[in-house]
Amino acid sequence: MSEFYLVRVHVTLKKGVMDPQGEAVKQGLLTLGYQGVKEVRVGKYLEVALEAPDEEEARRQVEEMCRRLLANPVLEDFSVDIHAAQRHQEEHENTSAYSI
Amino acid sequence: MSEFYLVRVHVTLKKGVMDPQGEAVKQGLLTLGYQGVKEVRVGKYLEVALEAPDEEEARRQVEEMCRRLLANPVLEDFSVDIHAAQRHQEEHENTSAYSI
Amino acid sequence: MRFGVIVFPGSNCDQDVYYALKEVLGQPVDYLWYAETRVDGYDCLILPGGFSYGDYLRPGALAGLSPIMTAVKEFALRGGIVLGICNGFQILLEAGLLPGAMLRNRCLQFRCQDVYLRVENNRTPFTGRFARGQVLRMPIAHNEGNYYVDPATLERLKEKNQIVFRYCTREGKITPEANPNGSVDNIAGIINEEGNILGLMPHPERCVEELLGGTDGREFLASLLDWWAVQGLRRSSNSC
Amino acid sequence: MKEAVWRQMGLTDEEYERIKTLLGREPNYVELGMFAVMWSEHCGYKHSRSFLKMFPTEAPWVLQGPGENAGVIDIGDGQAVVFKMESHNHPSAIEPFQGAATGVGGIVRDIFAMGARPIALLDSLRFGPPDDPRNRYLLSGVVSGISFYGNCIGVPTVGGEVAFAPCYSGNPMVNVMCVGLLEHGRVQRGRAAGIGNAVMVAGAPTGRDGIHGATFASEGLNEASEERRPSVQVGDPFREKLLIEACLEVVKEDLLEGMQDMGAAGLTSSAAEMASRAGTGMEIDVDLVPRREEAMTPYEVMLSESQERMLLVPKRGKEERVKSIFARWGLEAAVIGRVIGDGVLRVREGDRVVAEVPAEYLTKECPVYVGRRKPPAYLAEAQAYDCSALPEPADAGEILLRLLSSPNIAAKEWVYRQYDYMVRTDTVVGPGADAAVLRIKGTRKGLALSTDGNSRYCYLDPETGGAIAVAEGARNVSCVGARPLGLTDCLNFGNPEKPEVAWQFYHCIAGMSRACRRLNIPVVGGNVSFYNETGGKDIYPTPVVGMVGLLENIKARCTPGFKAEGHVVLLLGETLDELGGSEYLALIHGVVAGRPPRLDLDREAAVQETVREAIARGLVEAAHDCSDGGLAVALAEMCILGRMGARFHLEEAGRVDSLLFSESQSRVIVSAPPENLAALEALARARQVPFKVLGSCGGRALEIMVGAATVVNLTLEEMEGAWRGSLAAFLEG
Ligand SMILES: Nc1ncnc2c1ncn2[C@@H]1O[C@H](COP(=O)(O)OP(=O)(O)O)[C@@H](O)[C@H]1O
Ligand SMILES: [Mg+2]
Repeated sequence: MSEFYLVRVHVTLKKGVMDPQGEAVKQGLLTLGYQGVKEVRVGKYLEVALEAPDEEEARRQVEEMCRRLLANPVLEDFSVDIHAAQRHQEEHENTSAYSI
Repeated sequence: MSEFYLVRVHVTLKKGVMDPQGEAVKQGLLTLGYQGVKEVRVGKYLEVALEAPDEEEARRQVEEMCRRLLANPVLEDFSVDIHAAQRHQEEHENTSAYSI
Repeated sequence: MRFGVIVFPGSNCDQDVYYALKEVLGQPVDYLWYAETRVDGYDCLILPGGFSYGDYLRPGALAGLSPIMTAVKEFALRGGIVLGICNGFQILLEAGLLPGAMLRNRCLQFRCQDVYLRVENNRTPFTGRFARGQVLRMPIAHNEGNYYVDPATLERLKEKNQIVFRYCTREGKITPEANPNGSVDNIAGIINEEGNILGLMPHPERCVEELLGGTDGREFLASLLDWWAVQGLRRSSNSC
Repeated sequence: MKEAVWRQMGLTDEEYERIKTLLGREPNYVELGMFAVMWSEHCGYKHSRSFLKMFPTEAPWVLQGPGENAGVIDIGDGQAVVFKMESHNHPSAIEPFQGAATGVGGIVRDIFAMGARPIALLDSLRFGPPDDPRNRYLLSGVVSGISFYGNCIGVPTVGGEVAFAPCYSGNPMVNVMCVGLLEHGRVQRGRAAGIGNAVMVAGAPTGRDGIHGATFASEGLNEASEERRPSVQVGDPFREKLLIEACLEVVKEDLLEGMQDMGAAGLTSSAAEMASRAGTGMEIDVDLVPRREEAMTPYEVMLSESQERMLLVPKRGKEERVKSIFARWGLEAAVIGRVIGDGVLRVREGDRVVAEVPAEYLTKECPVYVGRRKPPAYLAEAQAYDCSALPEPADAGEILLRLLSSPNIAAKEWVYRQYDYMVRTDTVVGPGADAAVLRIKGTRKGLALSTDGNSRYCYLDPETGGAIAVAEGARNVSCVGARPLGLTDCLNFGNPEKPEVAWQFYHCIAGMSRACRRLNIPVVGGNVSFYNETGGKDIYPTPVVGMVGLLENIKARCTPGFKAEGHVVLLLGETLDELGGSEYLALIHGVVAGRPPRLDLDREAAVQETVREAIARGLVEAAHDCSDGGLAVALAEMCILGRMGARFHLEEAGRVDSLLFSESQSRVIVSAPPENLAALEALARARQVPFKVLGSCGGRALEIMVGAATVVNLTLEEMEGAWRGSLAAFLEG
């Protein structure tokens, strides 16, 4: 029997790695008048809907995915949150949705 | 007196908006053999270090930033988490670091 | 007709548009710096292609907040002609001057190539020299030209005849294969309801001379001059 | 000094002794770090300097040869072209996207450091075979990195090359060439002139990026390389675009004494080089250098390889004007020190002097090594290989299709459609022809640009291979109608401490130099990349040539596609029985052996002159050289590019495969209206260039008869399918 999980993955730049995007966003926010903004870092956020036998296995798989594909170990760190999810079969055959 | 906050912003594509990147990541994961992957959505994750008088004001500001810049309302939804943060003043004047 | 080409940090087709207008079409043209707050004295404002703010965050997002955009909005509101090319189109979308938004190309790669375009609406100031259904050839060069708009707005665009260019085959057929980026309904360019703000992903300024392999872009820009001349006649006959 | 510190930094014991002798004392830690980067192979050219002297570097039209940030040649009308090529092999092996992106950024800075507007980029790429997913990952990462950076800064990538061979698995080759345009009076030099003048750093703030990148590029790749990953830098093309505009504005206002980009070895190298070129010294306070990270040590500031930075020496009293121009472009420019007179590079942290070294010790006292040279063991046997024992193919048409779909020969559209090759609206002939052609606005002139190399030839015979690289580059430029005026090179080799690699290096340069002299093409700049090895195995010797040619009249230019039915097709030059080192031999027979084709430089010069004159006089409508895959591949490409078939009749002469696929040099195919035949023949005869009518254009198929037998009969669709779709099929599955 397998379960559904909704996995939330955060991929962020390693400390010390320059973040031109974050810098540009910060400048944009300052221009808009948000003088309180001290720093902005931009990362990626992925939601992965996963079928796996159990939570432990789901975590093992996703962490491996991160190392192999989702994050670039040279420049990025990642973190993984796992939530048991429900699968909603929708009216159309091939579409489904997952929610925590 | 003002406080420091570390604000975590998630920007995700609206339901129904096609996500070519998520689709490509899903295909990549399937190719690597992760057959349990049912869906992948790719979004953005921003960390904003913010100085504001209080948490309420920090939230108000960041939600406004999201509406004005960080998310595109045609395509994207956003969510905001706020954490009180500590500022580490370092020896050099202009640089500082934040942590929750 | 006096043109203003807006220079945002990271614009890189500003000089190309300037050259096309000045050297090829012989029109008066100036650069306008993004930090300006006034755009008086111009008949047409052009937002050129490039990577304003590096396309960081989202293409056009940061440029959409530039000081000059307030003036551009007022200018457009008074009926001034505004043209956004490629990144300029993206800026117009982000600034809310045109409906919709851009996603990454379906292929997730930058695409630089010639495409065919079908003229869907020739009753705009920009397309008077073309016949409806005419097929043009123009270059594209972008990473995020996958136009998205919600179904209701798309219906309205169609109803109001706001879709000006669609990607097509050499023969003028609208097919998925002719669509270089996954754009909804093969849309390559749209105009606002009032008919004075146009945005398109292809680069007319890159095909204004035989030497560069095509002149459809020159006809596109020359349509504006024709239109302006007619407006001038109207203006003077009205004033009599 | 604690034992082995210098060894960790990549210096030998002898080098450390030399430093002590020069200084008359022990260096401190900061000084040692500065020596280590400046005396690294990458910055110091320890193993190459003595050989590079073989290159001819002068010609009446050379305004600046090697020694500055880039070479400069005169193209008349008070205009000059600036160009240089550089490698980013090691960073790209570790992080292909950022490695390639920052490679583009670096070479572009070399060009605008000279005061020139960058107008074109070209690349030269080598990977392991694309059936290995790791190689595909590297290729797509490198291409998207170049696309990301080059497109954003608005410099078109107008040409290049991509090749595959097993030796590049694990050590891909990423060379990028940048070309710029300037007016004579505006040439800037990397000189810290004028004692008392300010020294400014402009552009990005300094972080801990890529510390010891130069030393990293000076050692082989191994398991431990993965550990050194933090030295990979992140590129910010947006900032580079602003930097280009700001620097050119500063040049236009004539505010500078000197300017230099900060590349490998960062502030240390730009400061030392600027001072040493001008015979001055420099005093720098690291506290004044704008930072991106907290608590950086003087050592880190001096060695950081943060991207998108420039070092400027403004004219006296112009500091504020310089600052305000940079500020308008949203960039910081800060005074960090002064030019001083005693030839010393003095580094302070506030009041404290943390390093004090004569600048020339860093730049000129670097040891030069001329090691033992000996031919590699594989060579004699490989060269002795006898091609005449090969079975002749039963179906030459099928072989031709396989060659057309070989990743080395197939269309490179999958690569270049990711590059904006049209921005700046000067690209008259883009990627896909023998050379790219750019018009120069406001004149009738055009520039022709190409990058070329054939490492298989160099592996089998470095001297001939090196000469062919130059000849082929010149030939490609001649095939569009331009006269080659100068070249830049990138010499990618294995570990130079090995006598075999030193031997290959020496002979490649000897061959290149010979070809340059005969064809009258000066070398005005270049770059050396050594230690291209993985697990002790070296890459093929891979010299790459970036050629620049001038078209006096851009209207008289030529492209390779056939133009009209009924045009006759002629071969200038001669096909010999030369299958050694060919793509045919490697792909179809799995053999990398034999001797590469001979190169007769007098013949080469004569063929190129003939082609150029024929194009200038408007006698030919298409021209294409025979390179990888030989005559049959060249003819097929001309059909595909012209969307037109052709029929050929070749005289029987020996082996059919040799006739079709031999890679004999100095051959160009041209097509022309029949009425021009006599004039063409006269041109060829006047230079003793062999001349043969092969057939004529027309129809929807390529048909080749040898004697009475039809050996190839392929439709345009068949050929195009094999050639155009192949790379995408490899890369996208
Ligand atoms: N990496 C690349 N980037 C841009 N253009 C490329 C690249 N590789 C090949 N091309 C283009 O494809 C065409 C064919 O390349 P190639 O087979 O190396 O030509 P040639 O044999 O004439 O030197 C050239 O016009 C070249 O500019
Ligand atoms: Mg060629």
